Amino acid sequence: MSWFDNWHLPKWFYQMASPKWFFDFGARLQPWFAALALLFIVCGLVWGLLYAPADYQQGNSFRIMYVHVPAAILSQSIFLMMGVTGAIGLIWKMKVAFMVARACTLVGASFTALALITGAIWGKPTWGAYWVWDARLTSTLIMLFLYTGVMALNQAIADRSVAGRATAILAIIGSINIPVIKYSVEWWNTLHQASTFTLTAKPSMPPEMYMPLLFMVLGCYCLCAWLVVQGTRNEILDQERQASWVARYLEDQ
Amino acid sequence: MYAEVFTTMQSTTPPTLLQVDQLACERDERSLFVGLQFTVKAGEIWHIKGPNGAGKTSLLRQLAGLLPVDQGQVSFPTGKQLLYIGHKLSIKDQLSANENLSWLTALTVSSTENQRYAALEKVGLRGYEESLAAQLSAGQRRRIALARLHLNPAPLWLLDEPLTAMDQQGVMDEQRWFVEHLRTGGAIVLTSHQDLLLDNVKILDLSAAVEAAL
Amino acid sequence: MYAEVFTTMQSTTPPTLLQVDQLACERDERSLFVGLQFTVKAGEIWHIKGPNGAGKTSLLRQLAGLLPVDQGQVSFPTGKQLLYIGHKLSIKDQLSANENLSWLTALTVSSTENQRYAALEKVGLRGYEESLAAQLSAGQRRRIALARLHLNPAPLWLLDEPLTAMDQQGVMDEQRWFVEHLRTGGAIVLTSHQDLLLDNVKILDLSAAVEAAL
Amino acid sequence: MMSFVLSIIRRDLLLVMRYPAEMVNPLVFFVLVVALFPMGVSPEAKLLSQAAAGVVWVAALLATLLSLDILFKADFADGSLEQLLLAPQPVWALVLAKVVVHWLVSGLPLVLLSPVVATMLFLPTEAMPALLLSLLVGTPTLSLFGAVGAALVTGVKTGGMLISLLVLPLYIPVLLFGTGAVAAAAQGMPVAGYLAYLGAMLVFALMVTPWAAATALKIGQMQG
Amino acid sequence: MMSFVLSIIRRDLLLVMRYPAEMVNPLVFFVLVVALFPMGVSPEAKLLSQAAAGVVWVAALLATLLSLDILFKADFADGSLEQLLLAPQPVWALVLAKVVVHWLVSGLPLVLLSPVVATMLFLPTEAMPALLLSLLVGTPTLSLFGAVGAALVTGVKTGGMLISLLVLPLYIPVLLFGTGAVAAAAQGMPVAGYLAYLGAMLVFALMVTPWAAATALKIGQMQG
Ligand code: HEM
Ligand SMILES: Nc1ncnc2c1ncn2[C@@H]1O[C@H](COP(=O)(O)OP(=O)(O)OP(=O)(O)O)[C@@H](O)[C@H]1O
Ligand SMILES: Nc1ncnc2c1ncn2[C@@H]1O[C@H](COP(=O)(O)OP(=O)(O)OP(=O)(O)O)[C@@H](O)[C@H]1O
Ligand SMILES: [Mg+2]
Ligand SMILES: [Mg+2]
Repeated sequence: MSWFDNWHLPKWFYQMASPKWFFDFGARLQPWFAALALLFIVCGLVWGLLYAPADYQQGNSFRIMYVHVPAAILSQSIFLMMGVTGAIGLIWKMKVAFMVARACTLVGASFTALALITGAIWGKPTWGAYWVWDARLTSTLIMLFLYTGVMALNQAIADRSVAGRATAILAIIGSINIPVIKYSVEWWNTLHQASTFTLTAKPSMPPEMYMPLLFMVLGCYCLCAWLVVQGTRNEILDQERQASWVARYLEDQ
Repeated sequence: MYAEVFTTMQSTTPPTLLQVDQLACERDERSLFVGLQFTVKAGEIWHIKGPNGAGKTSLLRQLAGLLPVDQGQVSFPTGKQLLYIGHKLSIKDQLSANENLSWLTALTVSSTENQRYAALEKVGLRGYEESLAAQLSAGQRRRIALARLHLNPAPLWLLDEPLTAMDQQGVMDEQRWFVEHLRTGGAIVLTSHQDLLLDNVKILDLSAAVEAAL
Repeated sequence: MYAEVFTTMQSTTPPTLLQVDQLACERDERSLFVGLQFTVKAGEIWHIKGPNGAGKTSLLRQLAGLLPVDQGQVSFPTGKQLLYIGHKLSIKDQLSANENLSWLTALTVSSTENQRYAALEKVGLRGYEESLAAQLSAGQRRRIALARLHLNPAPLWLLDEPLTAMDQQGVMDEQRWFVEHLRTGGAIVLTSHQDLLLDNVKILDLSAAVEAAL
Repeated sequence: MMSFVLSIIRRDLLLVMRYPAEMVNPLVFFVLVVALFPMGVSPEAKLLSQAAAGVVWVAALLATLLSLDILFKADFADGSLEQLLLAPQPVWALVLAKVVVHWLVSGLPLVLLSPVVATMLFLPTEAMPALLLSLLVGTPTLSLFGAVGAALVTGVKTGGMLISLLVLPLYIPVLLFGTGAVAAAAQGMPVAGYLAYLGAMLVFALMVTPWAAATALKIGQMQG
Repeated sequence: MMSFVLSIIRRDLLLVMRYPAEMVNPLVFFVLVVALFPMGVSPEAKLLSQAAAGVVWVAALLATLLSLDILFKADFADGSLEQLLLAPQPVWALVLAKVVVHWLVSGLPLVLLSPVVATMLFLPTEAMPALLLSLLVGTPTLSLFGAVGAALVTGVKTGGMLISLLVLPLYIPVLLFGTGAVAAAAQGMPVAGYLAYLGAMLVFALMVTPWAAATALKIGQMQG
């Protein structure tokens, strides 16, 4: 990988490689993420749950969408993020990148589980079953397995730096496979199952229903950013605990 | 048991802990030794010698009951209470030194955390009590196994090359533990390619027995 | 490669096979040594000493490239051609001595059956060439690994406790092989808790380096 | 002896806890096999609902089978088994301790999760209690028979596949009665008879297998 | 380098030959899983014939999965892997050699036996060539992806289950295209498209996995 050594990347990129820099910078970012997340999520929830009109077919049960859809979207974005940070860590030998990837794992798995649970709850009134073997559902389930695999591997390897690199490989292979999995599942489903149950293609929602959803998605992105930064900072404290600045920081607390 | 052995020590002749009669060993159709005959009394240390492949490990395993005895007899007049530490140390990588010692000891007696910490300190593992065994060096792992010597009340020790992997200080310390054990009425049968620095070591040379087997 | 080293030997200064600069090792947040600095020239034998847990194995693995080097540098001016034999012997239980030697040698050069039989004879395994490794004693298994010394052309040997499990005759023989290797322009870095009986052994005491690390 | 059994159980649970992945793995494998079925065969609700009980039982059986490795393999490799056999306690007590841990780690979680996966395969609701009960009584039997297989292959260098071969035939009666119970329940017929058979098999296994596994372990030791 | 690869292949095949059980095991497991299905689910010919392709593919997948242990585990435990990594040859060549052996030992026999077991499940005759071809192209992909999982878990003390978790999600596309091909053939539709997808996946796996597995092996070594 020596040809990477000659690349000149922006200064902040190298700064980010330092755990201390990331720790401090993250601390400055976090209030912004928290504020934005709170703002968007409160607006989105209040608007979506209280003011948006009830669906003419589903009644009020559709409101679970305001949790379900952001969770589903984030579960995929975070996996991608995990793969990308893992690759960065491997290529530029950046410890912090592995820590970010590790922080992503738990957050991503939680959002995936949330998407599955809310989807299942929603499925009962709309489809009459908690679960059907639909393409989207199945690929989400597989993604949860991928997350579980990453977490299990992380746990099974005691040495943090080894674990970080090993999971990075898995995350990379997993990310390039996600399109393949998604595609194959979709193709499989349409072949076998004509139209017993299908998610209605993008419902043309009225803006009163659509805007809160947008707010929720943005809010969840901010929330997730806050969670990942927080997770990374905890990870930094844990892994750098013998560094003098950590001791000083912990004393100040 | 331990106390009993100790009191009998006071009488004129020390009790016999292990009696070997006409023992032979054959592995894979190669005869290793025949007609081995010796008696291990309390207070004695036996050093089994012989070149590589002579059958030292095989003999120890026969004594411990881990290898079948086809010819001859192995008996324990005062009961079979022994501690065997072989080539494989029975150390679990995922457990800490203290946890490993805990379960290994629990096979015969119960031990308290304090006792185990004291034993680990004796074998020079102070500060490593809660380190995972996977993260210890070869010698440190062996020391965990040897810490059992300080917690197990069995009078008869069967030790297969207990001096390997130990540093020079460790080799000296270990022999001091041996002396201590002999003084309290124990007995030891061990193999080693290094000579012991103790007095009154009884030597059992398997190369002689091998000659006989040929 | 071998021949090349040999010819350079004829000149006044022997070539440098291994150069270690400011090497440090940290395991699990414990610093083992810092600022190690030494140069291994053809014809030299280095004995790494230190108590259990000093970092001898870690150092050898760093030299071999099996453990990452975070600080300092390890370089091989004449190319990285080395033979590493560690605690784990890489012996397959299901293969015979000869078969084991065959694949282990094939990693660098090819060898004929005759050459392998000769090597096995040198290490005292005559008659055991076709015995499965599972059926050999601890010392005999180590001897299979050591037979590689007679077949591998790498000038630099990194040996982790090569004297353990060997009988007394074996320990002497092995040191004779070392001398032979040094004479033909090779170099050796080894660890051992026993003292070597050779002249001109360079000692690297890790306990000193450990002091520095604290 | 009780304290010996407890100390082994404690040690093994500790080993599992140290890497909880070990515990979650059989479970995830169970879910994966169940999930493979609709993907491989057909996602149609009707067909799935028909096959549900069988698929769940086969998945449980395979998950148990593949986790048998944790019983004795590691203990043999690092020499712990020697020490356990040298201990003054009877070997069958050791086997029982090992089986208890195995069931707690692989069997029980799987029983608890079975309603979820059965729902995903559209198992009729009225058959659910029968599935749960049959798994609850059946999985310990699987662990017990498995212990005999695991004991027989200690010391054998070949991977974990030989064990499947030895154990699967013993598992088939359990599978048949287990799925039979669920099928009966789905058709509204009484299931007590099937459960009684499963119970009888459990009792039989409890009586025979600790002895058999203990003997196998002692024999296997002699190879070392 | 070719001679390095060949010497590894020869050694590994020799190891397998020494205990042929190793070779027969994945095969037996394959047959057993297929046999469990009619027992657990239903012996009806119609249902079986419908499910046949899926069941055979799932069984093949599981058999491959469970034989992944032989790839690197033993070599890591006895230190052989260290020596292989120290050899001057590139590590991906080692991975390829290992994969070739794995496929020869687990994949190929299974492909050859598949017509027999498929007949036992009443797979329509016209779908047989599609089954054979899809397995022939698909199983090497399984071995390749499996090698990445096996490399990732070398040195990990937990049993062989973790590997299933890592690898099974990656296997799903292969399963879907494989069964898709057979289903299409059974309905008299063209299968070339499916096989092309399977082929593309094989090429993709050949390009990516040796690198990934080699990197994983080198990383795993650092734990030693
Ligand atoms: C366990 C069950 C379910 C799972 C795993 C699931 C998963 C997903 C996923 C992966 C997405 C895609 C997010 C994206 O755009 O990237 C999604 C979106 C969506 N889901 Fe679900 N879903 C489930 C159940 C349901 C149910 C029952 C409904 C309602 C009928 C539903 C309605 C929607 C809607 C409306 C969207 C947004 C569609 C769009 O704008 O693209 N989902 N879900
Ligand atoms: N895999 C590991 N992970 C973390 N720490 C380790 C690991 N292996 C060894 N250590 C630590 O590194 C230190 C040095 O170990 P090393 O094996 O290098 O010692 P050594 O000098 O070879 O000792 P010995 O004489 O006992 O073989 C020890 O204190 C040990 O606790
Ligand atoms: N499992 C086995 N099966 C068959 N033969 C064996 C087995 N183990 C050892 N042997 C043979 O028995 C003989 C004695 O082996 P043993 O291990 O007792 O020797 P040892 O005296 O302990 O040697 P070392 O000094 O090398 O440890 C050897 O020649 C060996 O070939
Ligand atoms: Mg021996
Ligand atoms: Mg060492």
